[in-house]
Amino acid sequence: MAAQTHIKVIVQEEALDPCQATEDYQTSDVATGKYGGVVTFVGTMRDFNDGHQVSEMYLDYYPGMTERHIEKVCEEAAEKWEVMNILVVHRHGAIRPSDPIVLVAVWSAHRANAFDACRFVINYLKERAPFWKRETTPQGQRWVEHNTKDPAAEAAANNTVGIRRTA
Amino acid sequence: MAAQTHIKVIVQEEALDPCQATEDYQTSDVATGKYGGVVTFVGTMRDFNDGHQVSEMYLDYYPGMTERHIEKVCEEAAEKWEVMNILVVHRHGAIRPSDPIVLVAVWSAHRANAFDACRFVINYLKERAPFWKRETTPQGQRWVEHNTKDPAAEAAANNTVGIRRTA
Amino acid sequence: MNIKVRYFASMRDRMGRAEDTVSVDGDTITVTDLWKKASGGQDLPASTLIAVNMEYTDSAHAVKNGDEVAFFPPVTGG
Amino acid sequence: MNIKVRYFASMRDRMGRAEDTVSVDGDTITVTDLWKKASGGQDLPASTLIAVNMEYTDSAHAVKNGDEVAFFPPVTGG
Repeated sequence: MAAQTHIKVIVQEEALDPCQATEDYQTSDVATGKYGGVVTFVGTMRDFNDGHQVSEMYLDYYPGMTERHIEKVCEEAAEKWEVMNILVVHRHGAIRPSDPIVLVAVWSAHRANAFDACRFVINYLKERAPFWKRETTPQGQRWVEHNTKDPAAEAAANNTVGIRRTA
Repeated sequence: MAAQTHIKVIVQEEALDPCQATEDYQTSDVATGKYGGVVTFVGTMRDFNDGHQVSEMYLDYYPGMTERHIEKVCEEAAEKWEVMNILVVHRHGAIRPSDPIVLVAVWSAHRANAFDACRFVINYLKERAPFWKRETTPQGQRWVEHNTKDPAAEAAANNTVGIRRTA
Repeated sequence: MNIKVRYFASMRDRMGRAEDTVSVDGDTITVTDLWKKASGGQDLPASTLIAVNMEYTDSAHAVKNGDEVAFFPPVTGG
Repeated sequence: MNIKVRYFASMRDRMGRAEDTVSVDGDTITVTDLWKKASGGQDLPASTLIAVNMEYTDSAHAVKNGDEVAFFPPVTGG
């Protein structure tokens, strides 16, 4: 399947207009009349987290590595489910409440595949993709901590993705 | 949950612009900064079905009944999964290949609920909603047949929806 | 009493019209008998679905004054 | 040989810089020893993640000339 799936991953600092991004990509890259549906997920910054007000978030990332790992996960999704196109656009840098942070769009002949692939990719992005959050709250700025007892195990898990790996 | 979920169902003959419809509804009806994500499904007319070319499709519906039954299914989804808003826009009348036919958009604080509710509603729309398709192929026009051995059982199933009913 | 009867999709083509207003003597009539009156004595085609006041029901349903009855083929979804 | 070392997020704040170029004698050096040189003899903080040439690896990894090594805290996702 992977060879037939077109994948595009963008990590950008500019504001994300999910509709425009989806339409532009669809017009230029998706075969007209061949797909039955497109499932999209748009993640938006909330104005609260863990019970406190968040006025701004800063997303750090590793240029090159972040895109490469997201692409690998899209390829993995395309091996599991027959889909035609996958588009991922993710913000980095300063983000304000109600800004769109991430768009995942999946085109497929059959909707079940599009739902499964979209959910697989966004779960990776939200849980394991190489991004680091710094929040600005009334108490000041803080890096969001995700404590790890075993960095070697976490590194291995991040490399293989494997959220639903069967092997 | 149903009381807290805002539901809007539109069946229209006019062309559907899924992006515009989603953005307009989001601007007017969805609480800013409170939802974490929106899952959308957009179904598009394909130019083939059962192996033959389809140049046009006509969708008949039952004004009043169709909307009412879709609303019931959205309410059922809102009882199963905590979601904030559900928007459904569905075309009727003459539809051409690559026209968007249906939009389902679900806003939620947690993405898993939005995925599940969106999928539940679109499965109903595609399988049980009161629409009837007439296709125009090189061989002429034909109503798409869905043969039923037991109309009473089908009627009961259509009333209860129950795709994943637990009782 | 008068009953509004509606036909959709291939059922409308078959009847050659979208709706009827059927005059009925008495307070109630079954869907089966209503169909007979509306169709000029035909049997209800197999696999026809029935809705009364926009809820699915069966052919034994007792129709009352002011009800709206619809006949249509199995739905195909959108 | 020269090794490019990069720091992200709280690790960049901790180091006070985004990257280093570390000069190393010999053909290879473990990530652990590279960190010691870059940090002025500190131990690698617990739960630090390591990538060499943008792939996750562990502190025993043998770094070679031209490799890019990155140190960062556990990812938080997007």
